[in-house]
Amino acid sequence: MNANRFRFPARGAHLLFAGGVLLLAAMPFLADNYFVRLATFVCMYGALALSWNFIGGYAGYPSFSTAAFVGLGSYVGGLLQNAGVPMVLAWLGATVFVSLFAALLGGAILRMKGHYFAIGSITLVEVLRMVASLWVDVTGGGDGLNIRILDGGPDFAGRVFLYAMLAVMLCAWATTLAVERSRLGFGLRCISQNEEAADMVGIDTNRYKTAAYTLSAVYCGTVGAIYASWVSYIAPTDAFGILLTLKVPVMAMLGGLGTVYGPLVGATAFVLMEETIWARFLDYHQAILGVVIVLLIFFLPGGLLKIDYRRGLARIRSAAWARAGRATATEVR
Amino acid sequence: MGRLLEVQALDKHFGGLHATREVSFALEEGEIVGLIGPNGAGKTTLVNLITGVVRADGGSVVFRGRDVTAQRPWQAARSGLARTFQIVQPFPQMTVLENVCAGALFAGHAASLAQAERDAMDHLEFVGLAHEARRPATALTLPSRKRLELAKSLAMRPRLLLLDEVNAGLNTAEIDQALALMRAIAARGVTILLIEHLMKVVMSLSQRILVLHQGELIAQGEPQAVIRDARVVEAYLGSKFAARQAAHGVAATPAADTTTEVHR
Amino acid sequence: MTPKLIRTALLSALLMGATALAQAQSTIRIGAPLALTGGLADEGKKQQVAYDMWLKRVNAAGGINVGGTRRKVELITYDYQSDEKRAQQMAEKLITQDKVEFLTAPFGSGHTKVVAGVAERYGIPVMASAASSESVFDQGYKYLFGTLAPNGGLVDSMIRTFTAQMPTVKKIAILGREDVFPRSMAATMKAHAEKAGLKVVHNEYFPVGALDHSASLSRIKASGAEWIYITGYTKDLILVRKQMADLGTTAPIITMITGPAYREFIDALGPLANNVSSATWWHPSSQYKADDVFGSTKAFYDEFVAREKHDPDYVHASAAAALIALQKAIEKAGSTQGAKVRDALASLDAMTFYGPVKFGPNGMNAGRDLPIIQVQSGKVAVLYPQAVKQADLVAVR
Amino acid sequence: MSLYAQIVVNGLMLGALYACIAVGFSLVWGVLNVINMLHGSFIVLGGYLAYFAWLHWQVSPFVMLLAVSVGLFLLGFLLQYGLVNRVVSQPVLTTLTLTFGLDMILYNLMNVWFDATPRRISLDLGRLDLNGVIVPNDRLLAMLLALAMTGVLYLVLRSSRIGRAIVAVRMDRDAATLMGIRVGRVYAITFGIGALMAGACGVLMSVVFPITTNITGLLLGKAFVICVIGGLGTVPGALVGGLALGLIESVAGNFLGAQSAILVGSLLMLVLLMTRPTGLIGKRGYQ
Repeated sequence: MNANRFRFPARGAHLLFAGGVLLLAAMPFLADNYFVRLATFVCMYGALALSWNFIGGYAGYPSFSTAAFVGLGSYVGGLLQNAGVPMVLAWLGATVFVSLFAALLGGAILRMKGHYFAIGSITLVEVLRMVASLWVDVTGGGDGLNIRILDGGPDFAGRVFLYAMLAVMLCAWATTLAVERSRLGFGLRCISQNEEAADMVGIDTNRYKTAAYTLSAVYCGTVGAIYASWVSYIAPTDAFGILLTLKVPVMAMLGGLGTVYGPLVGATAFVLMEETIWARFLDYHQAILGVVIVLLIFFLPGGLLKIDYRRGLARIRSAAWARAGRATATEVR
Repeated sequence: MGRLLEVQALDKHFGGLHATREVSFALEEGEIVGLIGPNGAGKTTLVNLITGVVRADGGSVVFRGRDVTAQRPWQAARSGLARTFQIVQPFPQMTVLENVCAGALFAGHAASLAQAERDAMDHLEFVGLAHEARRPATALTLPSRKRLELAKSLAMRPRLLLLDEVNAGLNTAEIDQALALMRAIAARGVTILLIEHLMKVVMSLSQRILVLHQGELIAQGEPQAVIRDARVVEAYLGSKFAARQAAHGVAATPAADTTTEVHR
Repeated sequence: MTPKLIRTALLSALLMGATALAQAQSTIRIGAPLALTGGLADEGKKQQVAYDMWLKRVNAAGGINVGGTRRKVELITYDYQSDEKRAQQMAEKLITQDKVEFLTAPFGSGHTKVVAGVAERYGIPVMASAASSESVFDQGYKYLFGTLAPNGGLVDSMIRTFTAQMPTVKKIAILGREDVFPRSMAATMKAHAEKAGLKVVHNEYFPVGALDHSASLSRIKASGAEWIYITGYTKDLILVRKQMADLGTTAPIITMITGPAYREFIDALGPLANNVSSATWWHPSSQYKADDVFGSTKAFYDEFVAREKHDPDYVHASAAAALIALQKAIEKAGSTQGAKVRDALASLDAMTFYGPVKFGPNGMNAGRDLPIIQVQSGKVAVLYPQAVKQADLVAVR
Repeated sequence: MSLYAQIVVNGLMLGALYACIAVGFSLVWGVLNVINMLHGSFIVLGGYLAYFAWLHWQVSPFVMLLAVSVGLFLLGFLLQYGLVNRVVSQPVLTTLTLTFGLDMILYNLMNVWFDATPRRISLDLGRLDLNGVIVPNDRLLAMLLALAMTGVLYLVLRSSRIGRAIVAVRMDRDAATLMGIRVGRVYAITFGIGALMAGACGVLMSVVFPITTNITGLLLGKAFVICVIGGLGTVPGALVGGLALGLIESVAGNFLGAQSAILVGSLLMLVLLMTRPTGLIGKRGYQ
C-alpha cells in the first residue's frame, strides 16, 4: 500500500465526486425506484468501503470486521426502534453504540498482526452472529427481528433511505479527507509501512490503530441501522453475512487502497458490475464475477484509479517529481 | 552542565545470555560520549534498554530527572531521546521529506503538518539532503540514507541522540563528512552517545568513552586513558597481546590504527 | 469516472425498462426472485420447475382469461443468490424495471418476509409457496398470500395419529434448527405435545451450520425418549439420522420435519431412512380432482415424473398451486390490478390438484388435513388422512 | 459414566474429521503464507467426485480416494503454478482476494454441474460397541486417515528431497532461492498437496456427511478455527487443533447446548489469537 502511490489531481477529483453525488441525489427525479435503490446501494457500499479504508487502507491492517459492525448496528438500531425510539435517533444510537464497541475492542484485537488480525476480525463476525441467534429473548434468535415498515409509499421510502445513505457516505468521505490531511492519517501511513519505525519516531501506535479501527466502525453502525429500517426485517445469518465482510475490502482494493476516492470508485464499479452481470447471466454470474476479480488482481493491482495515474505519469514523466512535491505539499497543508 | 541521563545498574537477560550486567553511567548535558566494545558486547542492547525497545530486568534509567525505565519507544522519542539504527529503516514508500516530517511531527512537537514540513526541510538542508527531498526514501544511496536517518532523528528535537554505528559501511571521505556533521550537531547543544567501531571517529569526537565487554562496563573516562586501560586492551586484543604490551611497556596508540576497525 | 459509469448504466437500463413497458400491455408479467445459487439453491430450483410447468400449461391454453380476453403470461425470474439484500433488490427491480404485476416469494420464511416487505409498499400481490411460519404472516401485510397451511396444523394431526396408534409413547425429545421455519416447527411441537400430555424430555435448538450433532444425540439417547422429533433442512436431517445410527440413538417413533417429504433425503440415507415419519403439506397419493390447468393431482404427477424423472414433493406442488391460485384470482377479478386481485385472493375458494386453497384473514391457506407420511422399505407411505391412507405407523426397530 | 466416555469419544471422532479438514489448509498457510479460500470447495469437489463415481459406476469411495487425490493435486498444482504464484509475495489481502475469486468460480461451476442437492454415499460401515461407548467405524476411519495423512505429510516433509525443499522455503524464502531451490515449483507442489488433502477429506466426508455446495463456507470457517487453535501453518498443529476443537465442542455441546458449543469454540479461538498466537503447540515449522 503505497502511501503516496499517487495523489489524484485534487481539484479534478473533487469535481468528479461532486458530480457523482449530484447524480445520486438526483436519481429519484431521473429514474425509477430500482435505480433509486441501486443508488442507495452505491452510497451504502461507498460508505462501508470508505470506512474499511481507515483500518485496511491507511493503517494497512486487513480487517474483516465490517459485517460485525453492520450487523451490530442493524440490531441495535432495530431494537431501539422497536423500543419506540424515533427512527433517526435510533440510527444515531446505533452509531454511538457500535463506535464504543469498536473502541473498546480495538485495544485487544489490534494486538494481532497480518493473518492473525484478519482471522481475529472475521471471527468477531461469527461470534456476534452466534450471540444474535442465541439471545432469543432480545434478538428473537433465528426467527429474526421485525421492524415496523416505514409508511408513506415506495417513492417516499426510497428517497428517505437514499438520502440517509448518501448522507452517511458524505460523512465518511469528509472524515476521510480530514484524516488524509491530519496527523492521524500521516501516522497511520507510517504504521502501515513500518510499525517499529513509526513507534521510534514517537507515534503512539496502539492509540492510532485503535482510532483507525474505531473510525472503520462508526459509519458501519449507521449504515446497519438504516439498513434495518429499510428492509424492516433482520435475521442473524443475513445481518452478519460473511459475504459482505469479504466484499467490502474487495471493493476498496478495486478502487485503490489508502486513497480518498479509491473506495468510492471501487464500490460504485462493483455494484454496477454485479447488477449488469447477474442480470445477463442467470447461471454463471458468480463465476463471471470471480473471473473479473481474478483479472483485477493481475491487471489492476493498484486499483482502478491507478489507470489514470499511469496515464498521467506517462504524460508528464518529466515533471513527475515536481508534481509529487506539489502533491505532498497539498496533502500536508 | 546538568545531568541529562543517569543509568543505574541496568540488567538484561536474553534466555541464557546475560546481555548487560548492572551497567551504570551518566551523561552530562552537551557531552559527546563514545560507547565502544567488541561485537556482542551489548552496546545495541544498552541503547534499546534506554529507548524502551526492550524492557530491563533490573536497574533504572533516569532522563532529565524523570524515571523512564518503563516507557515505550514512542514516549522515549517524545521525551527527547532520539536514536539512529545500525540498519537504517526509513518508511519505504514515502519521500525523503515525508520521512523527516514524521520525526518532526510526532516527536518534534511540530504544531502542524505544514510546520513539520518546514522543520523537516531545514534539517534536510542541515544534513545536506535538501536536493533529494522529493525522492522516494528507498532511492537513496547508503550514505544518503544515513544522513536521512540523522535528519529524521534531528527533526525529533532530541536532547540526547544515540547514534548506533552511523558510519558503518562508509568510506574515508564519507566518514570525514559524517564527522563534520556530528560536530555540527554537537554544536547545537545536542548530547550525543556515540556507538562506534571506528576508533578514529570515537577518538576525535568523544570527550569520554565507555567500554562495554560481555555486557559489563569495564572502563570509562578520558579517551586516551581508557584505551591504555589494560582490561580494555585485553578485551579487544586478547590477553596474550595485552601481556606482551605490558612487558614492552608500549601502549596501543590510537594513531596506529585510525580508519581500520580495532577489533577483528 | 464515477458519474460516467452510472450514466452509461442508467441509459442502457432505461432502454430495458422501456421495452419492458412495451410488452407489459400484451402479457401478464409475473416476477419470481429465486435462489438458484447459495444456501437455498436446491429449493429455488424446485420452485423454478413448478412455475415453468404451470406457465407452459397456461400459455398452451392461450393464457389467463382477464375479463373475456385471454392474455399470455410471462414469468421473469432472477437469481437472488440466497442473499437477503439481493432478494429485496430483485423484488424492486421486478416491480419497477420489469413492471411485473405480481410476485412470487422465494423459498423460506425469512426471505419471503423480505420480499413481501417490498411488494407491500407497492401494493403488488405476493404468492408465497414455501413459507409456513405464522411469524411471516402476522406482519399485517395485506398483499401476501401463502399456499402452505400453518405449522400448527401439521403438528396436531401428527400427535393425534401417533398417540392413537402407539399409546405407550409418553416421552418426546425435540431438536430443532435455529432458523425461522424449523424453529417454529419445533416450538409448535413443544407447545402442542405438552398440551397433549406428552412429556418433553429434551428440547434444544442447533445453530445454522452445525457440522455435528453427537452431543445432542447422546443426551437424547440418555433421556430415554420414545419419540424423537427433529426439524431442520434436508442436509441437517441427513446428518442427524446418520449420526443417530452411528450413536445408536433411536426410538419407536423418529420424526423428521420435513425430511421424508424430500426424495433426496431417502436417496442419501438409503436403509437408514426407513420408518422415519414426517408430516407434509402435500403428497401425490392424496388425489384431488381439480378445475385448474392440470385438472387433477394425477395429471400433475405424471407430467412432473415424465419431465423430472422423479417424484414431486410439496415444494413443487405448492409452488404450482400458488400460481394457480393467482390465476384464479385474476380470472375472478377480471382484472390484473393489484388491489382488485388482492381482494379476489382474499375471498378465493378454489379446488386445485394440490388440494383446496382458501386463504385465511392473515393470508395463509386455511389448515386442512395434512398428510402424515412414513418411509416404509424405501417408499413413502401415507398414514393419514384416512381417505388416502396407505399403511399404519411402523415402529423404528 | 458411559455418557461421559461417549462425550469424549464423540469429541475425538469429530476432532479427527476436523483435523482432516484442516491439514491441507494449514500446510498451504504455513508454507505459502496464503489463506486458501478455495479449500472448502476443494473438499466438496472431492466429495462430489467420490459420490458420482459411486452412484454411476459403483466405484468404492476407498478406490476413489486415490483417483481424487491425484486429480486434486493436479488442479491445485496448476492453479498455484499458473495464477497464485504470480502474486504470492504480495500482501495478505491480495492473495486472499485472488483465492476468493477463484472460489467463486469453482463454487459456481459445481453448483451448475452437480446442483446443491445434499448427497451422501449411503454406505454404512457399522459401529463398534465398547461396552456402552459407541464408536462409528467410518469416523474411526476418518480418524485413522487424518492420522495417516498427517504422519505421511510429516515424513515427506522431513525426509524427502521436495519435503526438505518445502521446509526450507517455509523457513526462509530468499535463502532457499539462493540455495537453488525453485521456489515457484515448491509452492505449486505444496498447494497441490494441500488440495490433495482437501480432496481426500472430501471423499471421506461423502460417506459420513451430506455433501452439498452450501457447506464450502462452513468447512473453510472450521479450518480457520482449527488452524488458530492448533497453531498456524504446522501440520501437527492441525491435528492437535482439530482434536482439541472436537473435544471442546463435544463437551460444551453436552453441558451448554449445541448453540453455545460453537460459540465457545470461536471465543476460545479469539482468546488464543490475542494471547497465544502460536496456538496450542507453539512450534513454527516442521522440524
